[in-house]
Amino acid sequence: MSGDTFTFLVGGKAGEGVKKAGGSAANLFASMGRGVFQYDDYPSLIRGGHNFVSVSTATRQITSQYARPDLIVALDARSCETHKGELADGGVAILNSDAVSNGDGVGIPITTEAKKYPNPGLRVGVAGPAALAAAVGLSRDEMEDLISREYKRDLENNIPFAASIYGAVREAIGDRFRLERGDRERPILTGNEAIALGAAAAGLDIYLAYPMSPASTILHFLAKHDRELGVTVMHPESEIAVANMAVGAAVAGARTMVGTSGGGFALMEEALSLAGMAEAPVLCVLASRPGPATGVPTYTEQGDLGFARHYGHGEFPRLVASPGTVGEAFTLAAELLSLVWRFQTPAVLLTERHLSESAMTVDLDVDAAAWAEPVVQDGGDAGGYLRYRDTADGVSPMLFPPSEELIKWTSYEHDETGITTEDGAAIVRMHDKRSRKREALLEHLKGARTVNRFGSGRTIIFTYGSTTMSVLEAVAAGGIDATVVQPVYLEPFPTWELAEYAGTRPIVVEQSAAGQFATLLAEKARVDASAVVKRYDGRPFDPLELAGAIRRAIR
Amino acid sequence: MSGDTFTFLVGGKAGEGVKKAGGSAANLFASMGRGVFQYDDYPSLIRGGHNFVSVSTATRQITSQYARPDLIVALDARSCETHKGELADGGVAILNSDAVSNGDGVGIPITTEAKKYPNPGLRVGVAGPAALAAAVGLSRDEMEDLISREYKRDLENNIPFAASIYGAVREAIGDRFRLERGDRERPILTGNEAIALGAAAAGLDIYLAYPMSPASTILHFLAKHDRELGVTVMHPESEIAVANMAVGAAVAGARTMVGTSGGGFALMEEALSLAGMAEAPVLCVLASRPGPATGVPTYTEQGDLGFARHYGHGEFPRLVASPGTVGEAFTLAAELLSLVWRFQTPAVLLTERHLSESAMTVDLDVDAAAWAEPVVQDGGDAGGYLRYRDTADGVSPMLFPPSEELIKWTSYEHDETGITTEDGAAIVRMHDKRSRKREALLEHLKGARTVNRFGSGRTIIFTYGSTTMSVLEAVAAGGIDATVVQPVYLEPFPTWELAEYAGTRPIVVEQSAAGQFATLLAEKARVDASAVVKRYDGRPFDPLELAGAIRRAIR
Amino acid sequence: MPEDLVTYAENTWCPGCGNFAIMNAVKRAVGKLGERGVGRERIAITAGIGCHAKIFDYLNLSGLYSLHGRAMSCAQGMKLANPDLRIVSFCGDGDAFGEGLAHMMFAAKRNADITVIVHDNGVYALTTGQRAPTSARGFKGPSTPRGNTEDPFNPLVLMLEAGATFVARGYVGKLAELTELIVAAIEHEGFSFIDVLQPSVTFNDTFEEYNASVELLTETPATLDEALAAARRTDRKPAGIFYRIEKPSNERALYGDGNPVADHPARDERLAKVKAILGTA
Amino acid sequence: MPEDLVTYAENTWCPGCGNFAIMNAVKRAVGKLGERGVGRERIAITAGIGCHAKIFDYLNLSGLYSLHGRAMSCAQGMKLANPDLRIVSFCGDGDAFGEGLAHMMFAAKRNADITVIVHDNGVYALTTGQRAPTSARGFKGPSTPRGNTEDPFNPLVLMLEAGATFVARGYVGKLAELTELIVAAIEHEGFSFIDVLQPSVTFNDTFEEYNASVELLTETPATLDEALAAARRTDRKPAGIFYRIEKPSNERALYGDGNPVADHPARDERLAKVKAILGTA
Ligand SMILES: Cc1ncc(C[n+]2csc(CCOP(=O)(O)OP(=O)(O)O)c2C)c(N)n1
Ligand SMILES: Cc1ncc(C[n+]2csc(CCOP(=O)(O)OP(=O)(O)O)c2C)c(N)n1
Ligand code: SF4
Ligand code: SF4
Ligand SMILES: [Mg+2]
Ligand SMILES: [Mg+2]
Repeated sequence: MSGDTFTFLVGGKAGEGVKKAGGSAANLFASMGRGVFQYDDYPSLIRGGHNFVSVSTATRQITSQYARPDLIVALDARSCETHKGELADGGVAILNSDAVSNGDGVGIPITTEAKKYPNPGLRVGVAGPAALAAAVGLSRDEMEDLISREYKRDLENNIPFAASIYGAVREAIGDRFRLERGDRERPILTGNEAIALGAAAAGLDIYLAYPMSPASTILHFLAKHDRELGVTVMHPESEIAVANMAVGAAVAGARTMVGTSGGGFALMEEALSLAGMAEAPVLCVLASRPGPATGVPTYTEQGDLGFARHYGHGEFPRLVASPGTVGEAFTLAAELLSLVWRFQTPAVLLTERHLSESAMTVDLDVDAAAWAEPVVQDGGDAGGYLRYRDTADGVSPMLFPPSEELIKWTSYEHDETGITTEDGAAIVRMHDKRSRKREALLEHLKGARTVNRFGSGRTIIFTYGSTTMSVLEAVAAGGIDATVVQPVYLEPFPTWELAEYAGTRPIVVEQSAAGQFATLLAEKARVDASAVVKRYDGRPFDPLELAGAIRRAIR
Repeated sequence: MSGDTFTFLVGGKAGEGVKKAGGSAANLFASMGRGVFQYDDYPSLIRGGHNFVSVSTATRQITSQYARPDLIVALDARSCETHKGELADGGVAILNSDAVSNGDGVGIPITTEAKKYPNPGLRVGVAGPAALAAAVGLSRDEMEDLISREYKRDLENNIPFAASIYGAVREAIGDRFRLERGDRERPILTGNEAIALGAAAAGLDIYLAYPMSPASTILHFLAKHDRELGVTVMHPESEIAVANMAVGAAVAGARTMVGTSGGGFALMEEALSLAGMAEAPVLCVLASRPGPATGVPTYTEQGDLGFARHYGHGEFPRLVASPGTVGEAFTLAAELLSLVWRFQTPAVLLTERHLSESAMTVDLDVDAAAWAEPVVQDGGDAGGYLRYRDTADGVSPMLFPPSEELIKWTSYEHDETGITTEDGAAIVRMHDKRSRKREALLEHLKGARTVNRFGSGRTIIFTYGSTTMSVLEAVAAGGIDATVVQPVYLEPFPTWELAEYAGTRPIVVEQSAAGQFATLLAEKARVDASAVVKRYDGRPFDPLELAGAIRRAIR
Repeated sequence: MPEDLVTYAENTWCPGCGNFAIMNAVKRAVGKLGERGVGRERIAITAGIGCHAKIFDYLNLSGLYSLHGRAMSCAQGMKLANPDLRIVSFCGDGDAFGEGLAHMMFAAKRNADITVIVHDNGVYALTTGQRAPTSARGFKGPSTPRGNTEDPFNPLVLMLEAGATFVARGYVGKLAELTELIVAAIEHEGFSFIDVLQPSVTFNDTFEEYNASVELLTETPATLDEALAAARRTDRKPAGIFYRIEKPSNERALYGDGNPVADHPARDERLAKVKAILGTA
Repeated sequence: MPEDLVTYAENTWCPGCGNFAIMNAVKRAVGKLGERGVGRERIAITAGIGCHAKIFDYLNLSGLYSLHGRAMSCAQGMKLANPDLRIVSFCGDGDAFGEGLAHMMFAAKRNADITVIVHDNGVYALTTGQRAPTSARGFKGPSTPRGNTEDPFNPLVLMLEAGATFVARGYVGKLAELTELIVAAIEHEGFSFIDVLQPSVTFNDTFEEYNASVELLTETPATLDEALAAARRTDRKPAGIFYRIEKPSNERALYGDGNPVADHPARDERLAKVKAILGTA
């Protein structure tokens, strides 16, 4: 417990309710009005293996898990083995003494207790929140309330089981980690939930996706809430179907989003190029995991930056942006959906597993979310509707069937009507129209917030995407006097905002082996890093380790 | 006829034998020992429309068609209409007087003549070489020889038909364009044929492709010569099948190449990433056409540069190179096939329709072609075979089944054996191995020819790919005192060769609306163009126009 | 036959190509549908890439000229967005049974309410005559100069087995019947498939063969088995409706009488729903 | 049962998963093939992505762990390169009939000489239980919380219609028979398909249902029609070989007794051929 930051870790086998236990802990902290960050770590398997959830909390907003927990609940031997060396100073490990004989910590026979009830395998996870409740000083009633809220089914067994764990922990360590209340209870969201809700807030009509980690939970969340939100959700036969259906849905007038990870995104490339040529508004969420190929499905990496920035063959206006926090994921999803409708070109919301699947408390200004509106034909145009009317800003008004007008969207090079052309001058004209649209988009972005700056310290640190959360926490925890600069937009790259840094030698932090972000900064903004702090083992940074690395880089 | 450069153009409807007529003209010039460049212009249709072939020749090597022909043979009204204004000074147009009433030129009733024989529609094209033969001073016997060589079937009708055209032209304009002989007869190849033969020379075993302009003729050429060359050729159900079959073929030990255009390449992205992770040697030809999406299928553009350089999700060593001439296409195809086998990573031979489908006389040093050899297990390794042995240069020896050893290729992150891992340290280890392989590839390229320089004049002109041919001809024809710099390798970008140009303000010539090559130069080599001469109407540059544009840029 | 169904685009099909008849049939069918209350403004089309797909430019109907093999996916997206539209997708045999086979199979499986008209010429025509999934064994094209080594797919059988609820074969030599098939297919709620025998005079001229072998079905087979048997016939080429059943369409199964585009919410309404989920309403 | 067929990889299938039996059957089949002269060094495997595919890591056999839906394409490439290998491809039902459906259909059509074993659990298991192409209507998964709105594909029927020359159904509850099916499939020259009923105890536990309904075929149906009829049965789930015919494999049709890898030319030889085509020999 450094300052008022507290970290709880619960580990066990997949299928033992570890994730649920972690989520309950997060909800407990949030209900105390505290800031919460929840990180789930699990391999690509369904039962067994080793899962853990690490939940960090503070009375301020907190943007990272911490690697050294104050309280560990280890449900099985592997968790005990894996995490025993990680305890923070003054921390306590609660070990399932049925699984570990000689662990260093407080042994409680969790399995034996669970076996007193039916389905013991599913029940052990409940020990997590029960132990936590004891350690942070909840009364027994408060603990029972918590369990009742979190585990709605089978309470007549869960409550006595939890009570026995609660009692044993209280007896062993008392309420060692009493926590202060924070200012206000906030919702807890994962990045994927924030993206889903942000798009919904912008008017999303249709979400299409083929399951792929770590994007799948957008699909699951929206499928679960489809009627509630009024969003149509469908899971078709492949990512190619998804992307092409999305283009079809968009040209019929539906605000449409798709989501996938690297491999599925690769399969969508052709359809994204179609959207570029047809000028169809489609928003694609690319939630990265370590690559190449199948890579490491349930872990995190920022290895797709270059790939994401160059989607689709041929030349058309591309738009890529990446949120730095869960809150920003909400805002940005809405903003991008609105931009694709304003500029009629496909866009990519790039994020990574660390944001997609981590949860944190958020302050959302839902009313400020952007709303996606098409630029529509005003009826005043003489000579009938032209889908590709050659306007000053390259944006042609939209119209959707049913209509008496002829509305031709196309993948071929075309004239203003949308009929195929191979004429040299006509080809140039449409290239120029699309180029002007890119310019218009650029002008728009110049008036928008495209780069976040945090702090105003001496050391300049560049980062982007989910790594922003790690850097912010590292700077806070490490007391580093820094300015953190986070380009939100990555294509077009907001060089105009970064001109002041040209020639500086900042520290760059990213989760990539190749250092793609540092290269991008050097090439586009002529900002050459003095040091690139990278992590590419699939795990997010720990703020304290990162603070150390930053300090070493400053020296 | 400027200097000894002579340009012949034959135009007519698709299906009238225009292409054949152009090819016959090219063969005629080549047989005179002259340099030849043949450009075919045709829309995306099968019959009708407007096709033309423009063949330019000189006693030196010539690397472009010229827009202003010395001799035109217009088989139909549209050709006459389209090309009548293009004649060079002193040029002559031979018009089919059955199709045009009041054209400015020598009217010959070509259709009426053709109707004297069966299948007149197919025969009219023969008028092209017949007229040319007369104009360039071939004797009647030589003309008959030419026709017999070029049109092997139906000679009893073709010869008298050709003779009547020959007679009429000779009567009207005599042998106005007598041409000198050149030094030596050379083969004429299209870029695609050169790529096919280059890969074959490097040991190609299997070629897989799904038809797509302008890559299809590699498929057709290799399918036609499969037994002759000993190359297995197959056209599967889609580009996705092509690319994944190619990975399978490669890991089973076959030197494998695939070919496609932008849309098909987009579909291959995931498999290219698979090859990156599996470290499977696959060479992919990307023959570009104007995009995005379906674009303009039978014309040319350099709009895929950024897309091509960033193929596949995730981080792995990428390799992209683009030939500047048909001769270089041969050499480079062999070199790239050899490199993918040396470094076990996918590579892209990027070219454009202008090189793929234009033909020119070539001087090939077949014996100097690279040969693709795997780095094989030397048997001396202790502890059994490890597909991903962590070597100093990141290149692990190969072995192919059947073998007693266990050979595991994989798309997951893996240990040295090739078994899936999610362990942080193991992930880092393989990332580092692939990074070292990229370094090794870079070192190799530093010792190789990666940039071509032509001339040593004052003005520096940067170009790449098929546009190199246009620039070289423009410089020659325009008498421009220039150094033409052509990076052949585009990823890794040979900055080490370009350091001397940093800070210079060269002229950049490319066929792109966005100026992607100029951007690449600025970003990677810090070479900022003083002017970017672009053409993006689907047509290749005319050397004289381009020379003018370069001169204006110099001023 | 409404002449205003034609755009100003230059027609570049080969003289005598079977595609002309398909276009004529479509124009007539649109006319007939108009008489029955389905105006042309409610019909939207998609097309793949190939000779067949040029019909997109020629027809004065709104829609999306899609990618090779994806016309039926785009069509499903359009329908999903606005189920009030009647969507007709023009595909080549290469589009539908090569590059886009999986989309066809799944469109049939989920009974997406679109009509797919396949211009089945047994060849990749626009790309100069390579073998298609429906080409006969032995077919010589530039990718198989010694002859195709694969047996052809039977499109009708595949669509029947995949779950299509309307399956028909048309022939360009039977214009009136083809017109009726198109009308019936568009009127059918659910996935409608018409395999149109379309000789490519340039690359696969099957007019003679079809004129001799095409024979109109006298009635729609009563069962799936009978439909399959008719589809498998090789002695004759039956044409007409092979199969037609009622089954909820994909869109109805997903949202009943809803319509994503028409039901697009007002901003306040949507924000209230988002807040409700956030628990911050 | 050769124990050396197992690697050191940690097995992470759920206890009781049907995949264990498939792995056992494969190990036994490899043993039997070894006795018949097909050594394990001549067998190469590919796998898609999913729970099923983990078999790749567990089996001590060479090959390629491919992408989701592409295992059968990679397998075809391997066979094309070296027809002396026996290629076995492990696919999930999502791999084979979702993402990779077209590859399966074409592998069958062209009679590629590979064996595809589909671990048919009617669900996308590894991605946490979404509906698969073989899931029943009404199946509830996280992408269809109110129930799947599509009818399932019948894998046997699709493969029969696409032209597969060996079609079988196995069941993990019938290990000896499954072993024999795998041996027969690998020995068959041409495209061999085994749909293995594989309950996912976690997401789609069909053990009881299958134990009650699976019934061994007493003999291989004599005709395609009979095979189709057997494959369509819903009252019982017949298991065994449904169809087996002789037909030239894709590789033989392409190059007869050739072998691209084994026939790889010497450099001089190849250069001479290139020069001959160039006319500069
Ligand atoms: C992804 C992709 N691959 C290949 C092509 C090239 N291509 C254009 S049309 C076509 C096939 C044409 O065959 P079919 O669908 O039967 O149409 P047809 O021309 O016979 O009417 C192909 C392969 C393409 N446009 N896109
Ligand atoms: C292109 C792509 N899309 C999606 C995924 C995610 N994914 C992994 S396995 C899988 C499906 C698993 O289902 P199935 O093939 O039936 O295998 P099972 O797990 O049931 O054995 C999916 C969708 C992927 N790896 N690649
Ligand atoms: S090539 Fe064939 S399909 Fe294409 S337009 Fe000509 S005849 Fe018709
Ligand atoms: S989730 Fe299902 S298929 Fe996967 S290992 Fe568990 S029981 Fe087997
Ligand atoms: Mg066709
Ligand atoms: Mg499955």
